[in-house]
Amino acid sequence: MLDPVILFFIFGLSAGLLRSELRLPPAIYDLVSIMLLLTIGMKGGIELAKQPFLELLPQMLAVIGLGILLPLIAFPLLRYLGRFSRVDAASIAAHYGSVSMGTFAVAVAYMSARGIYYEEQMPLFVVMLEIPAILVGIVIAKGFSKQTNWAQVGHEVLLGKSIILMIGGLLIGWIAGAEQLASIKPLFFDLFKGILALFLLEMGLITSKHVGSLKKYGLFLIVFGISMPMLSAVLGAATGCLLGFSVGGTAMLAILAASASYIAVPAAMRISVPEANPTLSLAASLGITFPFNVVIGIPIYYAMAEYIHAFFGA
Amino acid sequence: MLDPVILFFIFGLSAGLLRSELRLPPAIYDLVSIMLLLTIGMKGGIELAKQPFLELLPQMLAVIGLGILLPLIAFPLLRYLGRFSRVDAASIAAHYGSVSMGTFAVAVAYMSARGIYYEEQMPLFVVMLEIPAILVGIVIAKGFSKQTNWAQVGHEVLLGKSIILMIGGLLIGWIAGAEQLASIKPLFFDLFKGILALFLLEMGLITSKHVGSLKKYGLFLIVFGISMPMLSAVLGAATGCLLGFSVGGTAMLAILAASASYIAVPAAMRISVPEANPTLSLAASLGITFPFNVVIGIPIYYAMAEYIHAFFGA
Amino acid sequence: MLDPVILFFIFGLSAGLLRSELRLPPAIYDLVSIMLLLTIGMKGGIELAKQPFLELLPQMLAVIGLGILLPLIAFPLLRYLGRFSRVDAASIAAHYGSVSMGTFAVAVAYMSARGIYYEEQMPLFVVMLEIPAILVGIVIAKGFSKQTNWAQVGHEVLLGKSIILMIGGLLIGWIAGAEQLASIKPLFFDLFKGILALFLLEMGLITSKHVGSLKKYGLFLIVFGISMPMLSAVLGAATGCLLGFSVGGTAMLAILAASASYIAVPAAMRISVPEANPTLSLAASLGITFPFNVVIGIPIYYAMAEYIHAFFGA
Amino acid sequence: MSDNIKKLLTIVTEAALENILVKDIERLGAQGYTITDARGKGGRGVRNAAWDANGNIRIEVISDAAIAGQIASHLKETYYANYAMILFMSDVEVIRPEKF
Amino acid sequence: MSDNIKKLLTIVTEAALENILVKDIERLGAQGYTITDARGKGGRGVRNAAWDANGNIRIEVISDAAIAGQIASHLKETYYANYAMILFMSDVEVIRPEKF
Amino acid sequence: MSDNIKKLLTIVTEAALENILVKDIERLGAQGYTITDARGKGGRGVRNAAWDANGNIRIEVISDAAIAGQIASHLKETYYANYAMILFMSDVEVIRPEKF
Ligand SMILES: Nc1ncnc2c1ncn2[C@@H]1O[C@H](COP(=O)(O)O)[C@@H](O)[C@H]1O
Ligand SMILES: Nc1ncnc2c1ncn2[C@@H]1O[C@H](COP(=O)(O)O)[C@@H](O)[C@H]1O
Ligand SMILES: Nc1ncnc2c1ncn2[C@@H]1O[C@H](COP(=O)(O)O)[C@@H](O)[C@H]1O
Ligand code: NA
Ligand code: NA
Ligand code: NA
Repeated sequence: MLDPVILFFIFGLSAGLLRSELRLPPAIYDLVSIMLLLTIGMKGGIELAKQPFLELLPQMLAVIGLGILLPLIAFPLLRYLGRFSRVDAASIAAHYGSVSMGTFAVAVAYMSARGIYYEEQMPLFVVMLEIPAILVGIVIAKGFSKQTNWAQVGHEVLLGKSIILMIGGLLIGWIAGAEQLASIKPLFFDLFKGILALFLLEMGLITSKHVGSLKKYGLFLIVFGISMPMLSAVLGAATGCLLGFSVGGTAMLAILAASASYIAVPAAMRISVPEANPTLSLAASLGITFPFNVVIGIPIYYAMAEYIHAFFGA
Repeated sequence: MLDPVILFFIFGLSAGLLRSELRLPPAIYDLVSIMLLLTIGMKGGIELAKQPFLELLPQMLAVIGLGILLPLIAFPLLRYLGRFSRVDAASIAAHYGSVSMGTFAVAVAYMSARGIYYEEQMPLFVVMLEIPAILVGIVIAKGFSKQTNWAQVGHEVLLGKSIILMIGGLLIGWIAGAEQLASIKPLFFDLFKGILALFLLEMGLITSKHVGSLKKYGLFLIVFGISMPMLSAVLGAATGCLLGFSVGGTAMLAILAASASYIAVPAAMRISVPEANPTLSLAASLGITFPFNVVIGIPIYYAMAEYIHAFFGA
Repeated sequence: MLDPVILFFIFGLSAGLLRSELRLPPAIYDLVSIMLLLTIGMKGGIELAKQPFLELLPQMLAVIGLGILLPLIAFPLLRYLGRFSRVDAASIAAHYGSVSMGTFAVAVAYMSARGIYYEEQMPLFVVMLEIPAILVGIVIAKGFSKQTNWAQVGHEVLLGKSIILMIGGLLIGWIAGAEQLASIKPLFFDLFKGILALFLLEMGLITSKHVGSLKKYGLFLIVFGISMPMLSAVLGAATGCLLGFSVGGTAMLAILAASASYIAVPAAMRISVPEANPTLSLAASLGITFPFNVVIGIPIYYAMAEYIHAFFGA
Repeated sequence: MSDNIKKLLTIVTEAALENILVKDIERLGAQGYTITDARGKGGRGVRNAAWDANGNIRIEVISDAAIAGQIASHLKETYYANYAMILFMSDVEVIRPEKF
Repeated sequence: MSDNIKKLLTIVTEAALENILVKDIERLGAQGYTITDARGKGGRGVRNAAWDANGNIRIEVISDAAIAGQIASHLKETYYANYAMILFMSDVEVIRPEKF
Repeated sequence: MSDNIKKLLTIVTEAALENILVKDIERLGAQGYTITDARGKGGRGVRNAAWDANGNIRIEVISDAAIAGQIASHLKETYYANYAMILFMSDVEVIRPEKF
């Protein structure tokens, strides 16, 4: 059965498509995302504190490699099959190399509702995956051009709102630990799924605005928006399996790989590759991939992880 | 004793009358109403799932009839006793035929604090009552004029923010059921009364701004703002008793009938009957009827329901 | 160990100093402060209901005396040691005579995390301390000048947002009592520390903007911003001990005395003593004293209270 | 007068009219518009934006004089009688006149 | 110059002054005003509206030239020395000149 | 023309550009600026501010004609091709001309 938070997404999407006047105030959208990011970060930090950091290094490198690989695969598909301009192809590729916080949050809810264990370092990987794809996207679009203000790009990427909240949450969770954080649990942990429901309601409303622009850009984007995540999920699951993760962890990495950014990457591309058309990449990542992933994709990727483990797993 | 949420209303009202600078940001007012509407809808939906829909049809028709009847009673009182212009009388009548979500939320809190059972379909009736009064109001004001853009009116009314949130909540509750919704309970159900308190604080502040304009429109509006809800409550209670509702359900229908809209109807009238003076109807519904109902009315209407049941009930 | 809510302050401060784009929407800052103020008020009101009001009168007078004394001590230090202009010295003195709600909220969390008892009337004292310092500051700056619109000052001070919320909360708590308020406990009481964490995150971000202006105003302000609260804490602790308070209550009064306003007083001074430079006082109270108090000061003041009790206590 | 000079028409009115006015403005030929939220006071009293029903919006439209005139007179006829609304016009110099 | 031409006076200043300025403006004879929230930078530094104490407002007043001049000089004398504030004026064409 | 007359340059563009534009404007010599949040529609479609990526800002800069011209042409060259942006200018009378 569908998780009820997905019903909120579908409700928002329908209300938007029916042109209802419903909308969440931007300040509430901000609050809700801030809280989700902090909570995800803290959850990860609490778990990370339990294990030696050095053991994570090879995993982190593998995940960064994945984040570099994904846009390099997406780019030629978009450029030569999709016949997009160089900058547009590069920008969309960066979106698909990076991750979506909302998808990750739904996956966290999915796993915990089913009591599935996954490796605790996932939130760390979210941060690791978010960054390299942006840099690769810029380099593909512009080469190692001197025109690019790399200091500014770095600042934009590392200190962007979502990365900094997640890192902040990670550190707070790491330093304080579960016991100390008990006093703020009622707000950040107990309300997590309710807040996720509000977030998905708003995401549904926003998505509905992007469904329209899909018509303009045609079939290729729709096909790409579904098949690229499937391909990425396979690579993510393979990486997870190679790193010796549990089925849950393997599925999580598949989900992360399959998800496409719609917050950090659009903001970075707008500043660094302004020639790219932002409607194009948002139509794909928000209009197709996000709904596909949260409604249908997550169980598929989980099945994928089970399958890989059954055949190749330890 | 007064429910503590009513104390928040009185606090807001006093702060406003004292011209304090206190005010809730509009985004918070929006958040708080969105959450109340979703929760009320979900509560109703969960219960509705337990009974066959077809049995509700006759009840729904009766409630729609009530929604048509109430403005038809209010209009001549306003037009001939109150000497209001045709459009003003029609607009105020529409407000009193429709319902107030805030009053309903306070009633829900009142019943649950006392452990009083009421029929679960009430949220459905809220939707049923909200709509016909608006249409009747427009027809009284303008006749079946060709000038009225009925498609637009229909859109405005059915897809207006409060209706769509309540319908969305109803559907989510219906589909998911109580068990599935347990994960979002901490936000939507456990915080319900706290959020209602914040809402009533803001309603108190808003009400205080409308008390002033009452002076301008004089005694009739005050008398009407108290006696019309009493009359409506009698009709509502009678309908509830005829439909075979429990005492709680009968009281709820009386309360719904007694309440006057201050969100959906003003918005619809502003667009469809712009000649009507909006301060007039808000002064009555917000400045008189809302405070009367939440502070004094609800226990009276409950006593009314008990009385009717004692004399005429099954 | 640091309370985790302090980690949120440090996180916000760091993010701000790193020039991250993170910021809470103003509407959220408002919501969060409204909820803290109401909760603190209600907590106090619940406890106050348990004791005869008349017994509090002498204590209230003593606290008002403290609120008059503190700016009278701060002013000559600022004027003659710090060489500030008369109006600037008066304005800063008013800030240090008054109190900081945020500091008080952190102290409440500190005490309750350690299970330390303190007298329940503290929220009442917060209100008592907030007001006299403003009046003293205005009189020092302008004399009993006829130019000052005292009616307006009174309105500004007594009906300012933070005072009215706290008084409203006090009254609601007093009238309703703990049992009645159980229904809104999940929002206002259970989420208190989580909401305090969000508040401190934002305070960190705001503080970071004021650290910069410290450089301009040099060493004296830094020294003053640390030593004045220490001095005030001694006087506050002495008052608490003389009034026969417990160690916790003595510490609380020391903390209140040590804290410096950054909401009510700046607003009042801007209108009543516009010649004073607002950056100056905010740099001291927000840039120095607030972080010092919440991170380091509170445990020191608690130790101070223990010490005083050990030597002079009953 | 150079081609670069266009009319800036500013409308301050009730927020409830936003959707309808935007359609009117586009239908009458304007190529764009800019909206900000506002509050204020005028002949129809204080509109302090404390809640939905009570806010203003401020709409700016840049266009040639003919279109601006048409929009202005349409609004005047349709809404002045029943809504809180003011409008005023001035000349502005634009950079890409073909856009407006 | 036609009757339709009025003065548009725009004031950008600290949000804390809103209540006071509104009273001044009405007392000096203006029939209305429009306010939007703003942020900015000027001689008194950055005012980025991150929190209450630090936001700007932008007030527009349409009136005849005499009243606009009186408001401008009153504000200049009363507030320029101690508050972040700028003001500027221009001519605008209005539709119902009797309203202003 | 008196000393009191300055140029008011108004820019409406994507919110994402705020930080960059503010630096440009200061570098090119303006003494200040005022920003309000906005939404709107133009050649690059509807920008309804429903979420971060989609809002507009409205920047006003008062300066002498030379600086205004420089800012306008810098923005035109740098951003017009790839961003939703319009700009327009008019004359305004200021009170303390030395400030701008
Ligand atoms: N003289 C004025 N100057 C500036 N804005 C005004 C003026 N008169 C009215 N307004 C604005 O226009 C709105 C509607 O005006 P009215 O229809 O006169 O109530 C008011 O709420 C104000 O925001
Ligand atoms: N040259 C300018 N152009 C546009 N707005 C300005 C300018 N100078 C100042 N402002 C605005 O007016 C406010 C107060 O200015 P000031 O008193 O110079 O600090 C600033 O915060 C800005 O919002
Ligand atoms: N004719 C116009 N009148 C007023 N504002 C406009 C106009 N055209 C564009 N705008 C504003 O400028 C922004 C960018 O315009 P554009 O680059 O044409 O998409 C739009 O989102 C509108 O807010
Ligand atoms: Na991806
Ligand atoms: Na009714
Ligand atoms: Na103090």
